[in-house]
Amino acid sequence: MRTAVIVFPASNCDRDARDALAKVTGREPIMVWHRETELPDVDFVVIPGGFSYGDYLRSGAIAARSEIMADVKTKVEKGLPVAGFCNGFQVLTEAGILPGALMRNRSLKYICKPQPLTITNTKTRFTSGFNGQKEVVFPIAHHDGNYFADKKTIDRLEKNGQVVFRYNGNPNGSINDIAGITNEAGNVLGMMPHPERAVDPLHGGTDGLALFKSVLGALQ
Amino acid sequence: MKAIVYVGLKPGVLDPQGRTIAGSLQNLGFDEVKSARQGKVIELDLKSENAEAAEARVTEMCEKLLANTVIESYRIEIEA
Amino acid sequence: MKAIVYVGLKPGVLDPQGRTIAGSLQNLGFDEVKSARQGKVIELDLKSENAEAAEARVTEMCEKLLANTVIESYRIEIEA
Amino acid sequence: MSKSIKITPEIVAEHGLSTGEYQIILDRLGREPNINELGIFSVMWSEHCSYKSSRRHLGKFLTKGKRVIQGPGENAGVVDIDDNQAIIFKMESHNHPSYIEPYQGAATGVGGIMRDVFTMGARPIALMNALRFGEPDHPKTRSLVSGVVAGIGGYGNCVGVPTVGGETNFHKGYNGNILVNAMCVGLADQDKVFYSAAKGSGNPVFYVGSKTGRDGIHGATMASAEFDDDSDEKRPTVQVGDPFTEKLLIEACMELMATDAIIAIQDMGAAGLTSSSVEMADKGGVGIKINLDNVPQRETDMTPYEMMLSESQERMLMVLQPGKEHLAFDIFNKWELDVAQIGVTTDTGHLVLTHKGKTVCDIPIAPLGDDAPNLNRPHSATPQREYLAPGDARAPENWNQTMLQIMACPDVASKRWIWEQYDRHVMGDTVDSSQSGGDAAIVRIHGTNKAVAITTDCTPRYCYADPYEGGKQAVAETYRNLCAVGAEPIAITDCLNFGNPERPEIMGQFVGCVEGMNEACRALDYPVVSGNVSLYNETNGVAIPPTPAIGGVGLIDNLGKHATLSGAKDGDTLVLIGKTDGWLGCSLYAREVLGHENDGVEQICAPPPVDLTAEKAHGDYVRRLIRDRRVTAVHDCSDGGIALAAIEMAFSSGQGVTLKNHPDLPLHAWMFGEDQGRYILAVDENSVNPVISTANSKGLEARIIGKVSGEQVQVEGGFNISLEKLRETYEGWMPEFMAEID
Ligand SMILES: Nc1ncnc2c1ncn2[C@@H]1O[C@H](COP(=O)(O)OP(=O)(O)O)[C@@H](O)[C@H]1O
Ligand SMILES: [Mg+2]
Repeated sequence: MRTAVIVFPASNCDRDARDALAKVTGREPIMVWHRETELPDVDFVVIPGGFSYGDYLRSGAIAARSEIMADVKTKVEKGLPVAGFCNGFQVLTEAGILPGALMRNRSLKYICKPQPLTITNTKTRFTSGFNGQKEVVFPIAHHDGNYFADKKTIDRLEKNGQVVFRYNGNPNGSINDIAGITNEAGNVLGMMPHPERAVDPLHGGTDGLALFKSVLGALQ
Repeated sequence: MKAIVYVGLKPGVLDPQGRTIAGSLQNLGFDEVKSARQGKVIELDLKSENAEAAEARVTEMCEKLLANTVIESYRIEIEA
Repeated sequence: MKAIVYVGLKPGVLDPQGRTIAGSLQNLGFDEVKSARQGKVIELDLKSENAEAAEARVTEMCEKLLANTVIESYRIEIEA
Repeated sequence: MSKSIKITPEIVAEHGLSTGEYQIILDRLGREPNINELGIFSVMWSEHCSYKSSRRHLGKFLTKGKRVIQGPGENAGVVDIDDNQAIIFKMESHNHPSYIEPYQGAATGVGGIMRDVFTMGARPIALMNALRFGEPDHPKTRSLVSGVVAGIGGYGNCVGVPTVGGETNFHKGYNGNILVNAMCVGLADQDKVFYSAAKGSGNPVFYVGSKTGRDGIHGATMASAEFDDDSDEKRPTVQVGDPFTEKLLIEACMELMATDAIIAIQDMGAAGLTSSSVEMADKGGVGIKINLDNVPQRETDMTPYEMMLSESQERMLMVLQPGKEHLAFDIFNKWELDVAQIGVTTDTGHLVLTHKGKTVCDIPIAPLGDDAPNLNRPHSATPQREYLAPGDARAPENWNQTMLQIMACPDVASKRWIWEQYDRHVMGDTVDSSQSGGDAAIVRIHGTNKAVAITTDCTPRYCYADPYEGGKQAVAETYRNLCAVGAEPIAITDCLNFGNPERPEIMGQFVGCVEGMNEACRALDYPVVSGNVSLYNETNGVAIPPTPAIGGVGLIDNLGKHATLSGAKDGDTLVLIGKTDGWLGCSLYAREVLGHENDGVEQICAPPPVDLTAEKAHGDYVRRLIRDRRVTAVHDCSDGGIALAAIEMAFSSGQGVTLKNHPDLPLHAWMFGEDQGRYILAVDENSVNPVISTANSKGLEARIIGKVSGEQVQVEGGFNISLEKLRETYEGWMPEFMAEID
């Protein structure tokens, strides 16, 4: 599987994403600078976590308007699998690729901790490799993870099975405990928790590996 | 020319910051506070000469970047 | 009664957000943007009846909580 | 401020210069300085830059060792961790700014210490913070805690460097002067370490990073001035941090450092452009000429004085190889940072500044460093405290209640509320952090099986009671914390926080602590490689407790062979290494339960002495046991003695513990005594005999003190509390305390 990681100014989980992808695919991903106008020919793109543009104005807002995101949008429509973790999720909602918005955590505080999650849809291309495992622990580390969308959107997400991850013990105020969603076509995943920080026993857990393996499996 | 853009959460969108501010004010003894909402003001210094044209451009800036219209609404003031 | 509080960085204080916003607008082709500053608006819904008394109280709220007077200044508007 | 300002005695005094110091300036220049020159002398000779009260004492430190590549004197210390890799680290205070504006003060403290590290070519890989706040009931404490923690997180999280540990104390002695000490650890290749000596004349001087504004003008002198009730008026000097720019600056500097363009580089810290240019030129033995018109400016009409003294953040000064200028322009433009050639190195030995076509400063550089005051301030030793015999200390009336009281005391209670606001995992190499409550944080060296262990420690109440023993203890505790995870202790950095050095008793505390620290460094072969001094931490004549915060760094050469406090298994035996006399003087028990610090009846006793020979032997032995995989968990015994150490191990492993009592000691002295140099080991049944007999054969004391089992933590004739209740108490205090502003 050929993969790419998009790098914005002050993306800071780009290396974590690169290492996770390299570990699962056996190939170094291509690091794509935000000024590029076209994605390389890859099978899977990760928009990493971090503080693109310092989270200034709104988290993910400025990165979402970058040159490269225009091409991401085009390729997403053609079915390219894309996942955004943490700031990557914020970028995807700001770019209008995923519905809703990520607002300030209910506590108004940044929160970093291992977070238990329930996989609420195991049939997506991002979760099919969990082999029936329903509960996972991924670290969370964010200030703006409070998922919001209007009622109609939420109902639609729920009905379509687009809610893929839910928090066990809501850390940030997200509606319906939503931690991660896909787009309607199912090729784009956005989630606040960090699966790429759970791929090495030294991270305290390796639940994240199955997510990347799912994508790999879905492609084969 | 100056433009002032006010960006606030749409009605119906829960505002954690506003809620906390109201709570803290009440805690400090400001019992008269019923509720609070927090928004942003962005002041732009523009090279433009024409107020009307400027307003159209700033509207475009809001739609493209300054406001997230999923959750926010905005209002523009142009100062000569 | 409503009070609107505008909180902004004092002149001369670095405003990294404003600077980044200006840069981003320019990148998006809004070349007329010379600079931007970002501030906050806090809208308070108050039980108060008397505008003058309310203003005094809101000033106190600003000093105690709403503004960080080390780096920020504020302005209050009372709406009946 | 115009150049024609007349230099009056008042202006000289406002610049913090004594008449004697001013006379030296007159002698060296052979004329009156202008205002720019006066400002430059003033900041260079301030306490902050010149270390005038502390310099002669710091000179005594052990600064060399087998792994030391660069000791004090550069932006940060550099140590060898094999394989051509180096660890570069330093700790620094941002106390006064954090008291005035907690969020920005703490944030810019973190930014500043990171720049000290990456300016030497190291990518920052870990941050730590040592915090001291006033008593919880003080009206300012909550908002200071909230602001400082948010500021540290806000900066470090954004830059993407994990904040992996720290320490937090609350004490009335810090009511008017909190301490915010930040430490940064970075990783470099040994052949890619950068220094600040601007060798060679005719080389271009480059400015990169953010533009210069009027931030923090006089910050350096402010940081050296005692607070009084008018401090509010000094407020506009606070700087605002921009972590986004810092992150770009790191990436851009790393990119340029990968080329061969840089001759010397230095961050602009306190006293900004002045200290960076003067220090670089001084070390390189050259002069420097700067055209201030080329300095990127954020404000209009900035004067030379303002530009030279501004403390705007996120800026660096570099001297480049002639002909390589384009590399700097390309890279910094790519990262959308300011970059400008502002000057050139010269062979005149002078600092020459021009502005709008005029020379606005022309002074020899050497006197700025060489003639900086080096005071021998009078110091009087702290009187010895009385020894408290174990039998003379009251036993608890209600053991369970006493134990819970200790668990909930602010210095002991969990700091989860703090460290959950820090990204502890970014960069993917955090092996152990605050999350486990462990002794030292462990951060893997990326792509290897090695790791660095990092800890910060200081017990100010010991330093207050006996500066010498307290200084020794602070160093020894970091050593112990590193050994407890199986790391070879390499070196320390320090942040020496004290009151007003013009008072002999405060200076006595300083000298006592430094001598104690040095004694420990020498005995443990554990040198000082960097550090920082923060004086005048006092308000209205009341000084903080002497607080020499120590940051220790060690190397774990094989991550398969390290330990934490979490691994204890049901059925493991607890073995105590080290001798226990039941030393309760100056203990947490004495303060919290016996009330030895209560106003009006203060009866603080002598703190536990540190036997440095035993310290070293115990450390060596524990490390060997870890390497030989003889232990499942290790924890050092510090505040709160055996009782607290055992409970912390129980929390971390999720297993209860049953402790034995001691045949010869009163139970409370056994449980709460703070005798030094001790470790508790959790040992698998089969290893107990070899662990004890080998210790005995080395002449070390090792004794079985209990067993890992059940859901309770208990000691016969003492407390018996469920792990759950203990945890609830331990976790409960801080969230409840902070709830009022949450
Ligand atoms: N300000 C802080 N920032 C990060 N971690 C902290 C802070 N204060 C305390 N901690 C963490 O809480 C745990 C307990 O601290 P402490 O009691 O000082 O440990 P010890 O006495 O074992 O050195 C440690 O893991 C420490 O890293
Ligand atoms: Mg400690």
